[in-house]
Amino acid sequence: MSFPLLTATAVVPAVGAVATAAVPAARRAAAKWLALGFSLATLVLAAVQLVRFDPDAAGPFQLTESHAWIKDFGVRYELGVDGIAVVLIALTALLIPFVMLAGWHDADPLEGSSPNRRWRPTQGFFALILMVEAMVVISFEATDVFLFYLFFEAMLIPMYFLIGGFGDRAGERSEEETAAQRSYAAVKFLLYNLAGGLIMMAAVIGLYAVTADQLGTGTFSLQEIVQARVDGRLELPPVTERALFLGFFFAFAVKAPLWPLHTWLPNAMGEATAPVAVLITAVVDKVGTFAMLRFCLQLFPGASKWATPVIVALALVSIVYGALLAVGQRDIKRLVAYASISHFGFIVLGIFAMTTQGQGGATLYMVNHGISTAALMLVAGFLISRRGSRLIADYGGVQKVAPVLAGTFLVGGLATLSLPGLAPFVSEFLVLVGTFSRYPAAGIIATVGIVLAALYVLVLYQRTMTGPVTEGVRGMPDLRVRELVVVAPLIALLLFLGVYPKPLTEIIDPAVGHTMSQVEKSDPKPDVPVNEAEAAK
Amino acid sequence: MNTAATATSTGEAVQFWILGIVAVAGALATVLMKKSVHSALSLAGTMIVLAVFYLANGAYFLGIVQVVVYTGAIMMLFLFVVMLVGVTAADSLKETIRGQRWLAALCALGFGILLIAGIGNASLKEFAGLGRANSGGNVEGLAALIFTKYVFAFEITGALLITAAVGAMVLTHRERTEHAATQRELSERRVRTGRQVPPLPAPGVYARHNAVDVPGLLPDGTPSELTVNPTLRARGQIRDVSGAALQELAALEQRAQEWREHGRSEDAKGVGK
Amino acid sequence: MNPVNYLYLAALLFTIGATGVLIRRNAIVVFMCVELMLNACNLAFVTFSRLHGNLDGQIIAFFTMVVAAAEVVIGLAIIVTIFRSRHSASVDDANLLKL
Amino acid sequence: MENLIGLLVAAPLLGAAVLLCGGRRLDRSGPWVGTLLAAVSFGLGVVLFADMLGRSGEDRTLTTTVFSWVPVGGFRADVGFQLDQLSMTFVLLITGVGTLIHLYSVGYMEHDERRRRFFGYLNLFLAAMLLLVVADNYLLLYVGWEGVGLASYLLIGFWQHKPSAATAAKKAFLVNRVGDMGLSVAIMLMFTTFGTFAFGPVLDGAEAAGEGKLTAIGLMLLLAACGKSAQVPLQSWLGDAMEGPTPVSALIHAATMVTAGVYLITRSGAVFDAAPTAQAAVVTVGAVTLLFGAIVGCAKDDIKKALAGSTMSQIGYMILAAGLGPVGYVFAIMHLVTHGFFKAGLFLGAGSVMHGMNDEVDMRRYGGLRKYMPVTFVTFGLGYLAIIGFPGLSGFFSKDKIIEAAFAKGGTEGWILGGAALLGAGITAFYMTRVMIMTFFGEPRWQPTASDSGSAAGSGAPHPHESPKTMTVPMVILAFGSVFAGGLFSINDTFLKWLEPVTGHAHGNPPVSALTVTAATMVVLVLGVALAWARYGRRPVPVTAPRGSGLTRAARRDLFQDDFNHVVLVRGGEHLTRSLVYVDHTLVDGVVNGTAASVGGLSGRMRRLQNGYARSYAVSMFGGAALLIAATLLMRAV
Repeated sequence: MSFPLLTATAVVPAVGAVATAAVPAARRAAAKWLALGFSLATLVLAAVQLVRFDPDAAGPFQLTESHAWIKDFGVRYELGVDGIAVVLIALTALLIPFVMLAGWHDADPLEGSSPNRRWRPTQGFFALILMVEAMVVISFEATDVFLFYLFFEAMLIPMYFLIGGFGDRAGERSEEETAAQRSYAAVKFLLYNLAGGLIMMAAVIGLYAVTADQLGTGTFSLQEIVQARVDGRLELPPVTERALFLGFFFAFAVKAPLWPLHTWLPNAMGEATAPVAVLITAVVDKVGTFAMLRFCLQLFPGASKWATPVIVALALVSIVYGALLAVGQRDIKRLVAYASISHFGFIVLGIFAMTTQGQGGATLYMVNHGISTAALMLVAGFLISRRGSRLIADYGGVQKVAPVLAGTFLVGGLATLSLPGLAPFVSEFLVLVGTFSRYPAAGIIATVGIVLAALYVLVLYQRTMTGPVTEGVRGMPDLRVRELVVVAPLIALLLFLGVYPKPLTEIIDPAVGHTMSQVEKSDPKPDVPVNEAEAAK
Repeated sequence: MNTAATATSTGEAVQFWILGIVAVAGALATVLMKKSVHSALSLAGTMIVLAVFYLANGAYFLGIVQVVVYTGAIMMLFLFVVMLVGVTAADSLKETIRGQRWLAALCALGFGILLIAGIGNASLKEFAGLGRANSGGNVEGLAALIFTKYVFAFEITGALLITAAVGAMVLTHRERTEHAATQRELSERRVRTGRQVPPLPAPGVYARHNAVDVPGLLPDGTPSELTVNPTLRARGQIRDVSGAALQELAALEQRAQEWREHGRSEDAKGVGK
Repeated sequence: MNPVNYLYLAALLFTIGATGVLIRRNAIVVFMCVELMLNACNLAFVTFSRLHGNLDGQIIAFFTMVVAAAEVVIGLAIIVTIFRSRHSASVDDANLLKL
Repeated sequence: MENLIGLLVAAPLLGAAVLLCGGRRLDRSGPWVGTLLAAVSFGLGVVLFADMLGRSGEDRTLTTTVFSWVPVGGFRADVGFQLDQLSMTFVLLITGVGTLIHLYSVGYMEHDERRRRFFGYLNLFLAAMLLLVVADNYLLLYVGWEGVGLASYLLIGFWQHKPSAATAAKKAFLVNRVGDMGLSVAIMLMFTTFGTFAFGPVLDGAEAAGEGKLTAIGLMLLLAACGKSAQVPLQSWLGDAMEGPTPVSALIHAATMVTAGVYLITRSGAVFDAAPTAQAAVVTVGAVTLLFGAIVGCAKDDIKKALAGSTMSQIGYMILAAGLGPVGYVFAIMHLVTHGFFKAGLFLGAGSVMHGMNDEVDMRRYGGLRKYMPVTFVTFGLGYLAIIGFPGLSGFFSKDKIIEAAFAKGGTEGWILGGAALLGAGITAFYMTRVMIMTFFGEPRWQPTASDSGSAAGSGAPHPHESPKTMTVPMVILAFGSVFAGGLFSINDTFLKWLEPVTGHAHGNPPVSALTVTAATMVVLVLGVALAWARYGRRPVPVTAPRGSGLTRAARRDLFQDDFNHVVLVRGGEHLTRSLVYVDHTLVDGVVNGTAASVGGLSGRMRRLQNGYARSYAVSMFGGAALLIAATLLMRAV
């Protein structure tokens, strides 16, 4: 049997987490480098996946691994990646090292804090990040519903501690206040996602029951179920299918997050440190949208089609609503959070537009949004760490004292408003086109989101970076080498993917095609195809 | 025996009906007796009856074990603790939690009825006796099962027992934090505090009877509860010394006094003649 | 007579024991009632083994006894410790379950 | 040859990259690097032009596909270039004027410590603009379209420490975004209609699609054009855009970027020809804007804003022409080119004046400058004559043609449009004369004033002086252009022949002879000039602006269009967002918290049951057991 690449990709960071946690308190630096090393190793493995992955190969999943796990309940340890998963895994593995570098000093114990030999916040921070990475990776890989659910939920634990345990250094606010708000945010995050998860669990069990009822032996295996459905051995009655679909979708909608289940995100992203915020929005939340593509659509195509109008509506609301609230924010990080909500609206819209462009664009969007948000949020984090405040009003004229910081911030912002030439434009336009070709009205409404995006990004930039230099900003240092190392590659990547996204689209396309075939949808045909026009000519 | 019978021997029936009543009575007594000693004893009775039933049901080994281990060991352990805690302490059966008793009665009634009803509609007319199972001897049969099919469970229960023993030790063992005070230290403390400078009398010494639960008298004649064993004190099992003895003592001294004075006056008369 | 009667008896004893658990405050007596319930179960097991003609029921009864023994040892030890600390063997005095 | 097209775009792009990423060590050499690369790209343009002339009219179009950009399903977007006569014209205009203005900026910006970045932005703009005109499909055009928007954003807000500049930049980008929305919707419509958005198939297959679709596409394209070319109703940003350095105003907001809308409409001619409704909309917008801009231009005292108004109105002419269909395309482009020359010249002149006047922009503080800066005066004057359409100069030819074409539209429509165009010509003459007089004639009105502009060399009494060579030379060249371009183009219809293969041309038949139109134009022209002279030339101009008539005041405030935006969009938007924030916090979040609270209360009540007595727990256990038995029995019973 060949080398279990997928398992390795998930195991390496897990091992890394344990190893990092085990580093003694005194050897803080060692722990950091160790964690970084493991994350890089994961990156290498993810790269190998990307290389070994053959876009044109037949069959939905590749590099599959399958072992019996809990025989009595037909739970199998089944891993496999399609074009969508492999790209997202690559994104995750790529972002984690940057997150670590950006948060290099976030978890250092405060000066003057008692040198307790047991207390090892730094080790914990990096170990938790690695733990999250491991879980995210495996939930991208899992093709067994139960396995996926397991890690989809387990992810909450490290995230909870990352949000609740590590926040910005209190600036104007008192330590107690920050601590209180932080724990509030963490609990809110946990409760929302747990609620979603529990409902999903009910649906998972229901799925098992249905399969057991109809196939004789209950199973959680995605491929088996899909196969059975295709063969007609599995005939979900519409009501059941819709109930199960809603159960799954609810969990993913919370995670994504989709309006009106979004309110945990601004708190979480606002209170957590910038790297953790990136972890939330760029990595963890992607599991939600990804799962919509892989599970909702493939397991319950009928119900998906049934629910599409509502979901499209919700997505539109998310887009406009998130953007409007972003305009109204006074807190940099919350602003980015609401912007993300708007973007997730685009992703969901693309997924449920049920067109190749829409879903391909949505997948691409996940990647690009990950990178662009990471860029913007991390730079914002650097800014905040310098001034010790998250309020936009406390800034002004940064561009004068720290031009490079301002420049990178602007690029991140432009990516966020999806300027052509930067990566997000491609995906956003694909989503729009995909949506428009099926629901013209929705497509037009969504384009409003583009204008609003320009509004909040530029307002943010104008208030913080331009204008006369304010007190507290004066003498602010420009980006340091470490920070440049974090930002430069992200920006380079944004530019490259904006100009030449082909490598990604080539990998994504077949997978999307497969999903489409599962949903039994095909792109709407143009009413005056080119060839006819040329024939007429 | 026959493999599948429909009824048991009349003897067993008789035995069942008699002993069954005894068992139920014992059980009720266990629940209702005020003093825990009585409860314990009646429970023991019930257990022995059950042992007999085991035997009647062809569980010879269990029957013996029931007598030896349960009645012999466990119930004795119970009695032991009862003694430790207070043999004569009768706890009031007055209910303190509101509605507890009604609820209990209700539940018990419902439970019993349902259970019996369940057995009733599940009852089977004929039963396979233990003839074949016990053909090689009951003990051997059990042994064969225990050491083959249930060997793991058996091992685990062994571990459980050991754990239990250790646990009991840990729970009941009391660590002595400072060495016991020597007699010298005790006396010195008494002198320093100035109370009861002389050693206490043994209980019951001056009081004409040797019961260990009677407080001894201090030199000034007052009874001191300190002389009684702490355990008894803790249980409040101290026989109060009725004033009688003391009065007798007082009367004796009175008479002695009178006699002395009386004698002197007689002497004076005799010299005068 | 049908051995099922033994089952009826067992049910009866079990109920009585349970009632005792509910209405008695003295920990020791409560414990005895628990023992009573266990014994009732044993009786049922033994009867079952007779009804079905195999020894598994007796085995279970046997294990029940062992476990009961262990439980009694620990339980009594606990009672003694509680008695030491608060000079009472009443279960109601140990109402620290309430937060 | 095809590969040169790529280089054409790449050269300034490279410049931008080098200048923006290369650190301070480039501060000194930066400007020259930028200028050089602009020049290189101009050279390439010339080479391609020569090559194109070498071939016959029909197969002059060069096309090349560099690489496949976004292939997803049936959606194929390639990075491909198409260079035909239309693109060529723009390429030459952009690179040519661009290079000159780079040169000019070297002098204009030499005191600014951030000039390296300035030139980086300028190069970025050139690259984007070139991409816009040589793209062979709408999506790539869109990239250039937004690219120039970005460049203009960066350049308008170049003096970011000035809040006004930052605001203006933001405003420009936002208004443009609204236009871009139109463009993207148009592209989507094309994709759904034709399954592609490459120029070739779309324009060839246009007739095949229904008129309804084409009208929709046309209107969307018009919206885009309005945004980029500052046409009513999206014109409001252009005035504020004058916050940027003057060279920027000259290059982006006069010569090139703002004309992109005209390019778009001309390029999509096929669509519009098949959608009369859309065309009607286009001409309306054009006509309205040309009057609007002209009127605004009359009232502004800020020289740049006045010029901005005129730009608006001139582009109105172009849009009008483009909306007329094949009759007008050629003239639209022709006016575009000549306008590129003289308007850039005028702006550079204005810049040179400001340069000499400590960045004073208020024309009421100028006066009699002709003695102090002769070169500027002459070049500016030539540009002035050109724009008002003085016979023989560029503007005369191009504008005249447009007016004719407008009349040629025929029917009342024709009369209205023509009348508007004619009126516009008159007003143009008026306000340009006004500018001319207030700036260069009359008595000097400047006195010590604290000028609060960005790169000013301190305040104090300005002592006007002629600008350095690097600034005057471009002005001179542009002046030549603005004098002769029109003539060259019109001599036996060179320009028409040149463009016809691409845009096609149809000779309109005006209800009145061309001569009459010309005469009429002359009349209104003279009237306009005379009126201006009467008002500003004869009596001295008050330094502080008089209250003026209602129309004047309205015009000063951009005819209240901006106030409308402010009240309706900005205020309304603020209220909306604020209320939404409230809603999000109280309603959406409140529902969740409410449920949480109620659950808490419930559990608090449940807590009473936990009295801590083991026995009462035992009761519940026992009861539960009883219930279980009951349940099982029931199950078995049924």
